[in-house]
Amino acid sequence: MLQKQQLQAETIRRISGVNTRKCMKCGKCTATCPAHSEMDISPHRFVSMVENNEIDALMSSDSLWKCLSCFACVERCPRGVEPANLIEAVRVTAVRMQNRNRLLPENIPSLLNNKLPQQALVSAFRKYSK
Amino acid sequence: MQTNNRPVKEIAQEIFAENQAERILGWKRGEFFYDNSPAVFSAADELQEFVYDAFCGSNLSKFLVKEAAKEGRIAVLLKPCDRYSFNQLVKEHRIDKENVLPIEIDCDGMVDIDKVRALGIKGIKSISADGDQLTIETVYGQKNCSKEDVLLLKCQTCKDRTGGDRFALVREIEEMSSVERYEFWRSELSKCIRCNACRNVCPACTCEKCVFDNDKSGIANKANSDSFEESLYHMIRAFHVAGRCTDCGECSRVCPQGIPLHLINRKVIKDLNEFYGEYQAGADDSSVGPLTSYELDDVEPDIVMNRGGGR
Amino acid sequence: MSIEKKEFKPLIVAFCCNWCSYAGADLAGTSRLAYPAEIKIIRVPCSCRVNPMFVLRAFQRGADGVIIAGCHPGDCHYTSGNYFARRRMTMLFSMLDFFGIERERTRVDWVSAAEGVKFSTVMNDFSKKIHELGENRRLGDLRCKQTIDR
Amino acid sequence: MQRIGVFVCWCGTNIAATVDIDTVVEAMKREPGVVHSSDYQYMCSEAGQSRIRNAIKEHNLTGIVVCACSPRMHETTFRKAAKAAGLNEFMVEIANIREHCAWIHKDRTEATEKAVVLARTAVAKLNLNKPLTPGTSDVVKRALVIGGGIAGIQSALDIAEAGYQVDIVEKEPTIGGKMAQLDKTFPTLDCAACILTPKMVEAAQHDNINLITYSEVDSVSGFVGNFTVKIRKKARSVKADICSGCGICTEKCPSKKAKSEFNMGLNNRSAIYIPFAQAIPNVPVIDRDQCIKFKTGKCGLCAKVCPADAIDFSQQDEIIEQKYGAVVLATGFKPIKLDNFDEYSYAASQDVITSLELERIMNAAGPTGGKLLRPSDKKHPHTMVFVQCVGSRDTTGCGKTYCSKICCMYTAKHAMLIREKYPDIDVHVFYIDVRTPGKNFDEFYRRAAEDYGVNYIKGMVGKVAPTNGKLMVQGSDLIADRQVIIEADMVVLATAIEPDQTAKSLATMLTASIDTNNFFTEAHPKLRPVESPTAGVFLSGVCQGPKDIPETVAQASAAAVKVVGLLSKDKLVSNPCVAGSNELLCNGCSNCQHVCPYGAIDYVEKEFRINGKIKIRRVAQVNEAVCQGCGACTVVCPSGAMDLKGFTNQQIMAEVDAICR
Amino acid sequence: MTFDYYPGCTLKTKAKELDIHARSAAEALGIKLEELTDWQCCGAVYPMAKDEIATRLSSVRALAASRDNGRDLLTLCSACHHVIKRVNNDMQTDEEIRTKVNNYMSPETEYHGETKVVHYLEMLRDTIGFDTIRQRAVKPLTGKKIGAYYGCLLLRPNKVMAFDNPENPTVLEDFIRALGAEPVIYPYRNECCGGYISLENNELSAKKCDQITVSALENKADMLITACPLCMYNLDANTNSEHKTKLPIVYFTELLAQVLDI
Repeated sequence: MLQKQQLQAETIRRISGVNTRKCMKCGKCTATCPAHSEMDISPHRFVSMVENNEIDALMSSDSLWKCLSCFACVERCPRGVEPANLIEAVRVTAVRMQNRNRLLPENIPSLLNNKLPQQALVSAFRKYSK
Repeated sequence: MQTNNRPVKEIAQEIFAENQAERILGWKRGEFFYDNSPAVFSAADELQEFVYDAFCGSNLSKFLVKEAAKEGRIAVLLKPCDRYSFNQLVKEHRIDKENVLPIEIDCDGMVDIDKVRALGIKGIKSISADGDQLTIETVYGQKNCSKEDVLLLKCQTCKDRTGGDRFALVREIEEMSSVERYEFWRSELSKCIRCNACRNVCPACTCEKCVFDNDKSGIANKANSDSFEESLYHMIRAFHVAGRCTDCGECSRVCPQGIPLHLINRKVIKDLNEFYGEYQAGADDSSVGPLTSYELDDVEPDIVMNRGGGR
Repeated sequence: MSIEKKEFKPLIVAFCCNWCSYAGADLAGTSRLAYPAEIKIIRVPCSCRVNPMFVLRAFQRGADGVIIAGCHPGDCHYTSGNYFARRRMTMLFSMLDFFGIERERTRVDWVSAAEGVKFSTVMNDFSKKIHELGENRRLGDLRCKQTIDR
Repeated sequence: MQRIGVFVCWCGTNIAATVDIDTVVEAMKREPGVVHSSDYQYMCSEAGQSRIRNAIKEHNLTGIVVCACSPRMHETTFRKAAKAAGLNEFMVEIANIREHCAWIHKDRTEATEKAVVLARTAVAKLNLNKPLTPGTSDVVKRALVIGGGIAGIQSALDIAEAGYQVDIVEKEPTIGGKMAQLDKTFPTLDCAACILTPKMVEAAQHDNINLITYSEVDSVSGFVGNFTVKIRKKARSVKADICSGCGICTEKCPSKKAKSEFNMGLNNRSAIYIPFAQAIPNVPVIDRDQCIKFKTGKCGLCAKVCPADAIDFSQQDEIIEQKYGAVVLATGFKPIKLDNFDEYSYAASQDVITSLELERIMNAAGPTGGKLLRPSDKKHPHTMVFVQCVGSRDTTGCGKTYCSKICCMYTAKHAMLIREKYPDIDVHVFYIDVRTPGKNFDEFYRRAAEDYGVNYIKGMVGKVAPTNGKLMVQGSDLIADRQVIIEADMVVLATAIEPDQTAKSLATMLTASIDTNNFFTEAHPKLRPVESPTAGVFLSGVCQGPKDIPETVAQASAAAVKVVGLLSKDKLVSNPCVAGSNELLCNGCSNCQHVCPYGAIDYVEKEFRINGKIKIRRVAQVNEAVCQGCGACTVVCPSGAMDLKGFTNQQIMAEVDAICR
Repeated sequence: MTFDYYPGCTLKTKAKELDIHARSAAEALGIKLEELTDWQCCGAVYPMAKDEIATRLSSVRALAASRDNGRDLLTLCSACHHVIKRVNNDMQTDEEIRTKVNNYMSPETEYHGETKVVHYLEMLRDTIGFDTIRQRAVKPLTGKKIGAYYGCLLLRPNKVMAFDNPENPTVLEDFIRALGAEPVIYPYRNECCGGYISLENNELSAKKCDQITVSALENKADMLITACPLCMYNLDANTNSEHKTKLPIVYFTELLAQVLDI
């Protein structure tokens, strides 16, 4: 089990391009996050959990779907760690697993309204599904 | 050949006509059409002998060390590859820049007469270039060949013209086993007759007195007692020009024994680039070279032991 | 002339900087940390004083290995000497390798004045390597070799 | 041809037990140049030395080789002995047959063979030795201190007390530096002015100290013991020698819109001004950009009211040239600009301030008379937030990669002082780490938290949003793993510090190296921390790296001792083993200049007579007083013109040959 | 001057106002916008994972087409600009992505990030100049107090976007001044409105929209402008109606056209 998580963590570090060891645990990412109120795992913990190969907990975390991809944490991190890239990498890893699509086409009609821009749909599919 | 659509000779004439310089360093026709040699012209009428064609391989920069020190401004014609040597010499204060009018001229590669002959073409009377093709007048009539095939070794991997991989051969040697490399160089360098042509033509070798001619240097030796002493000569020479060699290729061009000496310098350049970042000696006339600078996190010498390549 | 096979006794030249490595060698001596007698030390003020010509000269005169020892990067008595030495020797070693000289015949190591143990370890290790490689045939100058038994 | 004597030491049994002394002695007799070879039990003893002295005289020796212990042990001893016998002390070579031979080899044959090789190597080298004479140069008995903050003042006072003349060059109109702006100092909470101003007065009144304020160094030439410095004395527009410092001019000046530099721009000053009440010298200066007289030609009120007639609108910058034996760099620091950290709303809100601004606000002589008031509406704050590490420990290029070192402690000080004076104010401190190494430092910080109730929050601030006259401070509390929002009245940023901008140009002028952050580099990070690699240049205070006041003062005194040590010498004797260039071989290529860590190599145009013709050539010249003899230059010299005395190319190659024979 | 123009899918449908007025204003100001033929949707989110190759292709196609046309590529929608600019940066700096993308597409000439990506606002600022707009303003919005809403995508990450100061941007404020109105600076103008998550969790979006509009209103803004269709939708759909009536939100190009009287 541990080995699987380790492999996943390595993949996550690689595809995110994030060196988690650069983190000096200042918490500016968490301080800056506009979606923090909705998150069960804060951005700074994402960094340390990936560093410590605790992937299972991250994969089942609700935070994956709360990140707004606003890059505020990326912009303000004093060490250039880029937590948003890491969260996306975990999300991508989760979505790529079987039956883990979060947004299904059959759910779309109920979400539609006549003002909804295309990009909201496109981006939602890109973010939440394979 | 032309520069800015004008014959280079016209540019030379203009220099005298407009009094831009008192002398011009260029090339004049030699005994044969293919042995043009460097020459200083000091009056317009001397320009009759001036020539700029596919046999002007020699790098004029080095001659400026002496010529620029003389009275009167001198104009010099610089092919793109020669420009690097010029800059490097200016950087090292070997040329008084104030006294020189550098004229950059175009070049589309210089021809190696031996390679033309090697194609089996005999009785050559003259050669003229027409784009990529050479027209060769021989006593047996006209012949043609592709210019690319008969370029000087140094022009085949020209830094400015072809952008070809100039390190391909170096890589090939690196891939050999250690013994193969040793045998390769032993056989190449055993041909060396210590004529010093490589040193004498090298624009990086302008020392007031060369260490090999200086009895007090401890390495002076004129005759070889063992074939491998020659490799020491070439090693020391390569090290002396390391970081300053612009890869002009003159050493190989003039070697009467056809030893690919430029490969040693290219190996050094390749290493410098790989270890300390891309650097082209003579790309400018002020930057500090890689062997006179350092970074705190430079590679350790054991990179040589641990990297790939043949053992 | 006998063709009796003699035991290979290598010859190793070690250039040591005065401030760190030479003192490290002294400490190895004071601590009685043995290393082979074939290693002979030349004292230089700084590793940056070692001209590649000296290394080539040693090989030419029959040395089987050459090692340069200096202060650790950052600790140079002259602040930057070993940084220059590092670049020069890297380039020299690479060139020797390119000429087909065995890579392991040359080495640079950083030994501080406090590292007597390291000095001895490094020298033992280097000597072992040279024993494995055997005589330096590729770079020796025959003319010089002949004068050995004078 | 040399006449060499070889002396083999037994070192009791230390050497003799493993090395066959006789074999060595006999072998050396056959070496070229050797005319005498002998041995003794203890060469370093007086008896041994006397044998050496006698042999030198008896055999008319030109040089000696001592085969004994490490040269690091007794080289000096044997050189003295040789000198006593009339020999040049550099005609001595040591063969280290103890540490490098007898002590590490067990096999007697092997050890003896090696001893012979080491001895003949020394002989081979000695054959090429030349007598060397250490150069000497005079020492100008005067020191220059650049920077008049606490570091510069302390260094100057210590040097002056030792009896030497010191000039302090300060670019501002007054000495005092950053410390003069501080309110209280940690960890004792004594008032900065109370401990600094007496020192300022002492410096001003000291017979040996000469203050050159409102001045900057223009150029430096020369070398250790003999620097020539040009100092630009900027025009004050006030005659300092007759001004009485009464201050009427500053009161009457109608132009009062300039931001006070001393008060960090928190209030205004007049165009003619004295930075602060205790300024030294107490002489005003006219800010020509602000002065109505200089802008329009009209006004001149200050000249009219001046009872001493000291105003001089026509004053020009003045260049002073002076010679110095030593230079102390004490250029100090400044807080970084916060342009890259707009998330803290420093520019957007007046109530977001830097710690240095808070010092002025808390100071009784400051813009608010020491009352803690919000800059925007001059109201009493109820909640204050401190943010640590603003711009420090930042690797993104926006700030500085290093820890500014002083912020943790001064923030604890601020928090404590505020809680003490105004217990109604809630004080929160966001920190990444609290770093308190120092005597009584951690106790001080804990007192702030435990006794004064300062709320330390482990976390960082992400955004400060000015909202409804308040500052919404959005931060993280990592211990509680939550985001917190604090509605604050004031935010104080512990801004990173960086070297003063003058450091860079001074480094170039003095060839004193600086690191990537523009801090001056020390000659050795552990063993020579107050010296620059350039001889005669010393480092004092934050210009070398972040430090607090006690550390600064300690370093300032240490630098002063180094200066005094230097100035106390009448002549500087330099190591004669320095580089030298053979001008006939020199190409003038500058390679040696590039690698010299000391800037000891200059180039000159020189006339040479070659084949009857006069030729001007550019050649290298080594300044022997500056060269330290590392030899880096010798290797980059393509023609071999550059060589190192005592370790020449030929000598080292002779050693190589002797070993490989 | 002529730019290649990449409108993006939303500008063809729900955000027509953004597009139409941009075109007419550009024309009036002497800028020619050539719509790229055969452009494809950029995907609306920048794929942060380095191993996402296919999702980068549509952007690279647009970029390569523009390179072949020898023109700069102009974008308008914040999301498109963000995606295309960052993919372009990948193609310049990330050798692995570059190789894989080029292998995938096997274009005639490999793409290495040669094209310059320009946002409409950058064009107004750098090519035309806000002074010109001020001079050309027929119906200046004198007395209007307008808040600029930047959102996230235009500004961050600054290292790649290099658009403006990410924490204290000024381009829209300068634009507002050029239109004769007074810009309202409020602290949340560069904070996220939660647009990307509006489908998934509009409660959070609503909270974020509220924070923004309250902050703008408190600083006395009469209206907000934006460059992003997603922000526009989100602020429209998820702001409470009371704030919405007080604070209409329009695309910046609409105001531009209005001031130029087109």
